[in-house]
Amino acid sequence: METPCMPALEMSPAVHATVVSDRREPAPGIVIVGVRAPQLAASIRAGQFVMAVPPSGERVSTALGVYEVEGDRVSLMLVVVGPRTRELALLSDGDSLALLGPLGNGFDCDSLGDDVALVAGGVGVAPMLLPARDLVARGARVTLYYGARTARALVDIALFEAVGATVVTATDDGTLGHHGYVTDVLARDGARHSAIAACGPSPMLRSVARVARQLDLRAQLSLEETFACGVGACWGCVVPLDRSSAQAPKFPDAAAGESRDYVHARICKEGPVFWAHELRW
Amino acid sequence: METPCMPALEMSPAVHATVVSDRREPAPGIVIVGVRAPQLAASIRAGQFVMAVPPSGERVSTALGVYEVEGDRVSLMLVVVGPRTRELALLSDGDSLALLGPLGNGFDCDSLGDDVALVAGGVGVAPMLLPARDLVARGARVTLYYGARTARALVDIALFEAVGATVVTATDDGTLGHHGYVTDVLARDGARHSAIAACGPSPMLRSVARVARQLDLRAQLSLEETFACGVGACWGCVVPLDRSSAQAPKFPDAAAGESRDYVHARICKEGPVFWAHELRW
Amino acid sequence: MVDTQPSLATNLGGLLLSAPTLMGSGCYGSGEEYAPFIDLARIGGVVLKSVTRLPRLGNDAPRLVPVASGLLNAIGLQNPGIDSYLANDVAKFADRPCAIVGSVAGFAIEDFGDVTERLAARAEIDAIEINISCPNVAHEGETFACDPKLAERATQAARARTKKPLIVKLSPNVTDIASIARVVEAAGADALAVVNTVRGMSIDVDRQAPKLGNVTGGLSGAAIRPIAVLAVWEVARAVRIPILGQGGIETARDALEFVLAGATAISVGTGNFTDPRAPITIADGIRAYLAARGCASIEEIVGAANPGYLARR
Amino acid sequence: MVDTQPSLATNLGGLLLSAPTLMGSGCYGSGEEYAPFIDLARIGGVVLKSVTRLPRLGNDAPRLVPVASGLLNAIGLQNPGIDSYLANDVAKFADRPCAIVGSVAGFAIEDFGDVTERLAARAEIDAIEINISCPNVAHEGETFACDPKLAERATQAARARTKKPLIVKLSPNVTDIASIARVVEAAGADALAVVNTVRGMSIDVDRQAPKLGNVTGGLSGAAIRPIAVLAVWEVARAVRIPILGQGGIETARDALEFVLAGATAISVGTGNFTDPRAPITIADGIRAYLAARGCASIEEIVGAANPGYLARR
Ligand SMILES: Cc1cc2nc3c(=O)[nH]c(=O)nc-3n(C[C@H](O)[C@H](O)[C@H](O)COP(=O)(O)OP(=O)(O)OC[C@H]3O[C@@H](n4cnc5c(N)ncnc54)[C@H](O)[C@@H]3O)c2cc1C
Ligand SMILES: Cc1cc2nc3c(=O)[nH]c(=O)nc-3n(C[C@H](O)[C@H](O)[C@H](O)COP(=O)(O)OP(=O)(O)OC[C@H]3O[C@@H](n4cnc5c(N)ncnc54)[C@H](O)[C@@H]3O)c2cc1C
Ligand SMILES: Cc1cc2nc3c(=O)[nH]c(=O)nc-3n(C[C@H](O)[C@H](O)[C@H](O)COP(=O)(O)O)c2cc1C
Ligand SMILES: Cc1cc2nc3c(=O)[nH]c(=O)nc-3n(C[C@H](O)[C@H](O)[C@H](O)COP(=O)(O)O)c2cc1C
Ligand code: FES
Ligand code: FES
Repeated sequence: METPCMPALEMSPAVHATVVSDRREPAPGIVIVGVRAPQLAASIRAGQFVMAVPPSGERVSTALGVYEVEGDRVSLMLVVVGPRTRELALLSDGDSLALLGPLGNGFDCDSLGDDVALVAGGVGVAPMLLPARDLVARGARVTLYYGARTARALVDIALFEAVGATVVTATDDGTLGHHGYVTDVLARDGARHSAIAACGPSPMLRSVARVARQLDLRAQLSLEETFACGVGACWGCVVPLDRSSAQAPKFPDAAAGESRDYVHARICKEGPVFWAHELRW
Repeated sequence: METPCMPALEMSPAVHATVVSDRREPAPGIVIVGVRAPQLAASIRAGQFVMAVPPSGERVSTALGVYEVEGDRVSLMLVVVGPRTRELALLSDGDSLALLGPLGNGFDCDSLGDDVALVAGGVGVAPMLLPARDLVARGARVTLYYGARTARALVDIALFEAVGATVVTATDDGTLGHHGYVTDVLARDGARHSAIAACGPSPMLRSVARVARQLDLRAQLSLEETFACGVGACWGCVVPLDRSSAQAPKFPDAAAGESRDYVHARICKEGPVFWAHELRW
Repeated sequence: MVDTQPSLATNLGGLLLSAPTLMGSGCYGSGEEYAPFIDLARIGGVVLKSVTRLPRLGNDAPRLVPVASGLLNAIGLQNPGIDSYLANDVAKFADRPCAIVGSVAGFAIEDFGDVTERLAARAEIDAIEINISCPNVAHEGETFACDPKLAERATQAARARTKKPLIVKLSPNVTDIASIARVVEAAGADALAVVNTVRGMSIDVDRQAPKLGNVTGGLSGAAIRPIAVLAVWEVARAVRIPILGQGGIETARDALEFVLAGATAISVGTGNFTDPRAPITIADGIRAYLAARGCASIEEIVGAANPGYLARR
Repeated sequence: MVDTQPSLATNLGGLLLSAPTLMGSGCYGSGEEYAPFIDLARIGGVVLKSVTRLPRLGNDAPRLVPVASGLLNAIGLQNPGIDSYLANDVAKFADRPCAIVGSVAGFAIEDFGDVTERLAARAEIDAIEINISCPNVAHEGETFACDPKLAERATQAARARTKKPLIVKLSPNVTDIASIARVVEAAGADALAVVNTVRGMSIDVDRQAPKLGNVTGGLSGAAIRPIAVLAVWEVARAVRIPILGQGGIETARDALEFVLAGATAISVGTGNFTDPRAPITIADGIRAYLAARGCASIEEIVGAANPGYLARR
């Protein structure tokens, strides 16, 4: 994952003391929080993430993708699932919020070809706006396959259309688009694509990997896992990865003669984006 | 503590599902939250308290005095000192909040005579508005001795004046009223009073008790202590009390022949208001 | 999906419960204190506050310290002693529309026998729980629950004096709780309560002194939940008698962790201080969970996440 | 008030620290991962991730579960093994502008001796901490830290092979931590790290299975703070060597609880995951606390709330 879509200002990660500038709730339980974060906005690349420091302490930080980037402002999309996302969703204008970032290696947009399928499940849509924008900007055709439980949870479709992506939807309950999984639509219509980039819950990503194999396409998957440090220090967020992957950390065999063909890679450090065919799930 | 100032609708305590109707912040770190709670408003008596259920769970409930009561509305005054008061202070209009109450035995206003000194330190002013109003209503002269760290923390003086109380202030830093402790003023000027009722941090209440002894006045003290249940179930909030007090719970001697002249009374159940001369601090 | 409501009834070592939700000893008084807030007929039962041979004034204040996701307490077993308790308190428990479990604490082996016998003799009492997390005054102050021999003898002493269901409450403050559980089972317990509070303390940095009057106390609440779930998991693999799970239960999902680990019933302590409606929302939540999975009874899921438990039944 | 800034410098069993704030093993990598976020010159030191004789792939995912006010982890000591570590990693630690403590874990007594010797021989390493919270494969899997004899032998094995300061890290999962501490002191430890994680588990009620790949894990974070403060308090009364306090420290006031209980220095683990600036705000807060009380050095307040500690020094 060497070349990002749009070469951003190369800057090492830092703690950014940001201030909330705006907040909207496009659907119940989904909150988009905008913050002023000039350095972060200047340096973040598609698919990288930040760690949000909990305003009250007492909990570990939360990994969040970066949704929009415009000028000095970046926004975060929160789906409230537990105490940390609940607390962050309560932030309002003027509140301060510390963010660590940019972290991890994002999507390698240059390797995705000219007709890219972006696949997003639920909050997995958050890190998809930046690659959609960047891919369109370099002339690629972009289709966003976007699935959620129900129509209301499919947020901001117009925003993706505005950056030039075609949006194909699916809902578990059939209230919008295909009635069923978005990966079914991908399997049916996806053969024409040059490559896939996906983000969403693990079961969806496994299904994307299967479909990609069937369609003989390469797929970049942004994995979800519970993080503690988010910076590669604790080895809490691993996934088994081909030893031959360019992203694989160097690691000796466990014992002489006992050669394993995979290593544990840190999702926060070597990822969060991996090539589907290199994962040993 | 038999007869309350104004005989309120006798009603057993309950869980009240209330909704926040208003919120103001009279000084930094002090928040007044109004809720719609018709049954509670109809039944609460001066000096009783409620337990506020934490909106997020994971913490024990918080004991709070009831500040204002008007029609269906009661209000709570919060001084943010820790995680529970911080969370409650974040409540905003329309949020729901469960309150248990009314709890405990309040002030016995009828026993306070005709020229009552109310003494409040910091957030100890919260449960003082109801007795001030009730005492004035039954014709007593009421002086509120009100102390805080600094002028800004002396909130709502006008509200106490509006119900007919004279307000005497003191601040630790001398920014308003007497420069020093409010109990110094009481010691100097308090001889004319018929009795004292006080609420505030423990050191202040101990000092009120000393002053009351010097002035030969009876004093009712509303004690502060960490509560867990607030309903008399856990015996976590005790204070040593004269065995002869009318409020003393029945309790046998620890062993034959070993007669103790005090018992542990529950502040939440037998109190929170006790006669100063009956406490065995 | 099943047509009828799943059953929450369960059998805890001979104690029949209409719901698997008991209220923890020391946290619910005698039930009456909470009666204004919830309908006691909808809970499984109340474990009464522990009673001792002699009256105890308890520890000096402060007795409670709120800590992160929990509570430290050092009440010191304040109670009127068994004589006064039998004379003045027990008759009132007859009114409670749920199971009533007497709790017995002691500082000598004989205490467990004597107090258990006198309390269990009363018709108002459906079962006895012995709280063995106290120091043995005759044995260098060693805690009964932390020494296999002492735990065994306390259990035997109580067992010999009642035929009512006998629950023994274990402490998590041990190197190997499963070995203590096995000894207590062999000594005749009908069920095990797992677990009591975890030892802890907190220091007031302004006063440079411990916050609790008693210096040390017991940690309870959500903070200890992972410790308690593991204790249930390990005990469930070691014994065949049923387990009453407890430690930080506030919601139905919390309670289900204990049931899936191998608890037949659960107990809510500190959770009542968070919200007294917890026992009702927990029972309702468990019922909904069972219904969604087509289970007719809670007994179908006891230990379902614990292969070591299932292998032993 | 003192005119000059109070000193935070301290001596942990021969390890000289410019600040009393170390970063806990396994939570701070090698320091380099956090270098973009804070100035490492302002912390006392880093305790490196534990290294073992052979490489270890570690446990299956998931390895982390967030719980109330804390974290459950089961990393399984993933590390490249001492050969690769010496060849590829240790030289990098020379850059770190703070003390570097190597951490050694083992599954056999010999591991502690051999790995300690090889690691301590390197100039980049200022001191060794041994992590004895691992099962002894030759001894029915009993944990070194939970058995006095095993803890003693592991300590002796490491002690015999280095003259650098030796810190032994104790486990809270024991009936009596003070007795283990005494044995380890007698076996030659220069300081004690108190405490490692508390054993716990969490169950996914939807999948009806444990959440951690390894089933059980270690609980850390604010949830265990009262347990850890008590452990420090009890160990401080039992030994004369200094204590490195840890368990749930996030703020200066948290850290001061440990210092007042008897810790000479403290370690921040999970607190870094909450906010990587914690070590700096903690050091600043301690300095302000000392200044407000007119103390010239942190050493003046070590154990100030623990009479039993003060009596032994
Ligand atoms: C690289 C990366 C980027 C991420 N980006 C975002 C983002 O932009 N926005 C965002 O909202 N989240 C994002 N996440 C996920 C987010 O970090 C977690 O959902 C968060 O840690 C939840 O914290 P919590 O305390 O609210 O809930 P937790 O306490 O962690 O979980 C609460 C409960 O919800 C369950 N749960 C957890 N996650 C989910 C889920 N996704 N759906 C349903 N149930 C769940 C858990 O099993 C648990 O029972 C990202 C994660 C990663 C690794
Ligand atoms: C009968 C009764 C009525 C009460 N009425 C009110 C009320 O109307 N409004 C209100 O705000 N509070 C009231 N209190 C006090 C309130 O219940 C406690 O302050 C509350 O429990 C604090 O919870 P917390 O989680 O915010 O802080 P905690 O975690 O309990 O405490 C945080 C820190 O602050 C310290 N601390 C605690 N209380 C104070 C204090 N008063 N001043 C300075 N430091 C403190 C503690 O030592 C601790 O270090 C009342 C208490 C009682 C017993
Ligand atoms: C204030 C308080 C008092 C307690 N008193 C007793 C007691 O008298 N006897 C007993 O066996 N357990 C007692 N306990 C322990 C509880 O019954 C329970 O085992 C423990 O708190 C863990 O559960 P929880 O986290 O749900 O509270 C007490 C706990 C608290 C918090
Ligand atoms: C993710 C993680 C990894 C850890 N790895 C190690 C380790 O390799 N060696 C060790 O001695 N302790 C390890 N620990 C324990 C910590 O160093 C520390 O003792 C414990 O977490 C308690 O402190 P805390 O609450 O500040 O985290 C680890 C803890 C965590 C959370
Ligand atoms: S979360 Fe710590 S290494 Fe990834
Ligand atoms: S707080 Fe439980 S008895 Fe008062």
